[in-house]
Amino acid sequence: MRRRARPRGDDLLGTYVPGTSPLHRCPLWLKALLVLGACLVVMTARDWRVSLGALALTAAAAAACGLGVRRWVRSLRPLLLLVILLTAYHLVANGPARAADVVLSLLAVVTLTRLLISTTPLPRLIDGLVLLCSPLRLAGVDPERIGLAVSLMIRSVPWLFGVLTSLRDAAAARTVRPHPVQLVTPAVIATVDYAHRTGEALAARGLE
Amino acid sequence: MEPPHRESLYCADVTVTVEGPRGPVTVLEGVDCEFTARRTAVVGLNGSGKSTLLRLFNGLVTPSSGVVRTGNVDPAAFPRHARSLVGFVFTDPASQILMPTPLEDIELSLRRGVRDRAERTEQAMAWLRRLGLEDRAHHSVFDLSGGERQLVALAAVLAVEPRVLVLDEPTTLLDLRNRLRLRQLLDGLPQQQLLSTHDLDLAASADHVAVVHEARLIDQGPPERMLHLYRHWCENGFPGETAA
Amino acid sequence: MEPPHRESLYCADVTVTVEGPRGPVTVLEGVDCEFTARRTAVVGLNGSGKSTLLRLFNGLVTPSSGVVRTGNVDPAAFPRHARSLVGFVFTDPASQILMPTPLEDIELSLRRGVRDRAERTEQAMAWLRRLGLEDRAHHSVFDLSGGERQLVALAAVLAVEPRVLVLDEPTTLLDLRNRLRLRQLLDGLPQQQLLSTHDLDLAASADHVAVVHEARLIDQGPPERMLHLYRHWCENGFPGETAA
Amino acid sequence: MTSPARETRSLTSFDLANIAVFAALTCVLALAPAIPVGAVGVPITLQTLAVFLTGMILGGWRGFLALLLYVVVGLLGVPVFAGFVGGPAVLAGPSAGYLLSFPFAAALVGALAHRSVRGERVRRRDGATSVAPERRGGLTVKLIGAGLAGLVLSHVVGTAGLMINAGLGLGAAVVTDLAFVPGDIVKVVVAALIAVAVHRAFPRMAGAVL
Ligand SMILES: Nc1ncnc2c1ncn2[C@@H]1O[C@H](COP(=O)(O)OP(=O)(O)OP(=O)(O)O)[C@@H](O)[C@H]1O
Ligand SMILES: Nc1ncnc2c1ncn2[C@@H]1O[C@H](COP(=O)(O)OP(=O)(O)OP(=O)(O)O)[C@@H](O)[C@H]1O
Ligand SMILES: O=C(O)CCCC[C@@H]1SC[C@@H]2NC(=O)N[C@@H]21
Ligand SMILES: [Mg+2]
Ligand SMILES: [Mg+2]
Repeated sequence: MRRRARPRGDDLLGTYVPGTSPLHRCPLWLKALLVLGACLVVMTARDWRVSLGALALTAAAAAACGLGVRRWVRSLRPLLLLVILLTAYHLVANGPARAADVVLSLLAVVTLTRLLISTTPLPRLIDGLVLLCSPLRLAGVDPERIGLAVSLMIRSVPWLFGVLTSLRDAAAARTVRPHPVQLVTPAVIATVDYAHRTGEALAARGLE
Repeated sequence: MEPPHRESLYCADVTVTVEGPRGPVTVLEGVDCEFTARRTAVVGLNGSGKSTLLRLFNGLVTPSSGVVRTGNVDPAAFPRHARSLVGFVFTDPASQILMPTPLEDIELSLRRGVRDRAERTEQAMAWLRRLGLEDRAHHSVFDLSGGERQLVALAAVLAVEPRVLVLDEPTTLLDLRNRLRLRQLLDGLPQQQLLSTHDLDLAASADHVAVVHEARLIDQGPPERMLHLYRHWCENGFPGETAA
Repeated sequence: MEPPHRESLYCADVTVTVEGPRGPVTVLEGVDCEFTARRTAVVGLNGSGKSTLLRLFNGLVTPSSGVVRTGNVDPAAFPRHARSLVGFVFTDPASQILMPTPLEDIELSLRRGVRDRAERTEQAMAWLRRLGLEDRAHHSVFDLSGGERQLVALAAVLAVEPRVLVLDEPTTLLDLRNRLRLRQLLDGLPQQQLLSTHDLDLAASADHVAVVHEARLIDQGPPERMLHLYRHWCENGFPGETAA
Repeated sequence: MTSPARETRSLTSFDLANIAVFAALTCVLALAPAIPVGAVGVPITLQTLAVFLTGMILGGWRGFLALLLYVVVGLLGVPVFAGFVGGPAVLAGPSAGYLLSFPFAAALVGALAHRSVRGERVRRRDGATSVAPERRGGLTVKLIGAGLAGLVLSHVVGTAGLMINAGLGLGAAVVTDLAFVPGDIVKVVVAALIAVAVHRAFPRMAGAVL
């Protein structure tokens, strides 16, 4: 309901950008393997040059796919504070090489996953996940339900990022000024209400 | 056009009681009805029980006593079956749209029925085209206007091709122009429709009108007479009340 | 009755641009206005910019360029000050109610003004009684019907007794009787009122009407003329459009 | 509205929605800036607040599934762990123990918490669903107890993870872990206070009334 909430975290995990680039057309399993492999390399190789290389490659690929690099950079803004904290901490504790490695590999992993998410429509990702989970059928679990749960979860993240802001607006609108801490409980209550409405919508659409 | 198929939406002596903070609250009491008209409108004051009545038919609310039938199905016992017959549209479309973009949302509805992925996308686009929304297919639902969102919610429900449409105040958030557009769209649909509304123009377009008051279905009949009575009661007090 | 005090709600060449996923979106453009009437109504299609215009006056939205004044206060620079003048009622009551029960929610509004706890409860109950909700005081707000919730949200704002009331579609979820009752209530309030609405009867009760279309304030004036024009535009296309 | 109360293990759409939303809540709290402490690089995060809240609100079974969903999605590569990390590589990292403990901690907290909520209602015997205002204090204390049980569980497993993955000795691992305890105790208390309010607003959350 809180639709006015234009959530800052809206684009944090990335959303699909329609296109026809090679990456858009590449089969999901291949893309996923490439991205996952690259992430593993970046995270296990404790070398900032590897991370920098991966980051540069990802940026180049994003540009080649017409994803608008500027929008990407903007969407990484919520990471800024974290990057500063991490840099400061590792500079002092472990020296510049380690600091560069930590920060660059963080950015590389985030952008790599965003590359996958931006070039694959969410339903395709879910299809892939459902396929991956299909052995679970043997254990009596319906993989379609897992897919549904994951897509609902991804849909809920931006809403949750907006909820505190919209509650602050709500309080401001009636000229009361609760302490931010006082808004935490209403925020969780609103979250449960949101979950209820989602549940009703699921039931009403026969998606059980 | 295919011959319109009608289901009977039937209640016999239905009472719904819920736990309130100071003991039980009766939300519906002794409701008897059988809605078979092509379009039935339910009108009544705030909190009279309209939404609760509508929710009975797809098992979102279960009766404390009495019998409910959607077609031949008991929705309390077989909610899935009832929900496959009945598509439910909420007042607030934002809480009904489950996916980030309209296309994905309609594909979600089609998942069960259409296994092939390309085919699914094709059909979802066809639904969006039918409602004039194809150029919004990949927009974030946050960026749609209220009217567009209501249409997407409706498309997602229509995509599962239910026999009956139940709509809870479908026009309240809409402007005059979108209200007219939605009316036209509903007029063109083959499905039987049951709706609750405070929009008396929309209610007047129904074939049958039921009035709910203080948890009871107090009267039903042809729209002209019922809406006249309802207006009169709103202004001069309902039966058994002194004037407001 | 005290002499009604009027604030000027003033905009000069106001433009509001927000970041959409596909680049910047202009939500309001070159708006000039000065609302000083006792009741001003803003009408327009879904997504035309009504809510955004209303939100300017308590600093919930800040202009990208241009000047906004609430009384003499710049709400972008002094949002607290502006908000102590203006009470704002949202369309969607669920996003305005902060406490689990109606009584607690209204008590929250009274916190600052009324120190004594018993006295606060007393006054909160009085507000609920005024809106006919005393028997819902202890219910969970999530169990209330849509209309009941809208009335609670309104009561919570009235309880702080602001100088100016800004109401974003205050009657959308209300039944005919509550709509009439709300009108009476608003008529009886000393406050200056600015409201947006799709309910043209409510708009007709205003002293001044402004029409917003595609981010621009395209016309304003006395209600009869404006509403006639607006209806005409809804049916036959707005200026510069071909017929819908 | 009348969300069907559940006692069985079959998941309704309400359960599914709650699980998904609380998994998302965990993501959001994990992505709130994490404060790195200590040499091994396990940060102070709000994830444990999410674990306690999820358990206290959803109960054991749904709480378990919510956190399981969160962990699995993260392991699959979506960057939802502290510091925007994702992928199976975290299983080799120092915080693996904590992450793997989350679903079980939520299950433990949830099972204990929902027992208390239901017990609180049976005691009143007047059939009303909401937690009586005069008994709120008692319930808060019980929920804090449930939360502390989950805290112990996750810290024990977390410490084991530190020993295995970061190569710390028992003593060093315990010292590292102890740095998180004061913060986590505060989170338990906060979660309990919030959960009591939630159970008042949603009286049917903890299942049928007896
Ligand atoms: N679970 C519940 N617990 C307590 N009260 C409830 C519950 N569900 C509904 N009610 C009450 O039952 C009454 C009927 O609610 P319902 O939503 O059906 O009304 P409505 O006719 O749709 O009203 P509106 O026009 O405002 O939407 C309301 O007074 C509401 O407060
Ligand atoms: N923060 C935002 N980000 C992106 N788009 C926005 C934002 N705020 C408003 N908009 C868009 O601006 C337009 C105007 O919005 P607004 O809410 O003011 O319309 P409205 O006239 O109140 O419509 P309604 O009658 O449906 O309430 C809409 O198309 C909306 O999607
Ligand atoms: O990498 C992750 O996402 C997991 C981080 C785990 C942090 C643990 S959880 C228990 C303890 N309390 C904290 O605040 N941080 C640690
Ligand atoms: Mg209703
Ligand atoms: Mg609006």
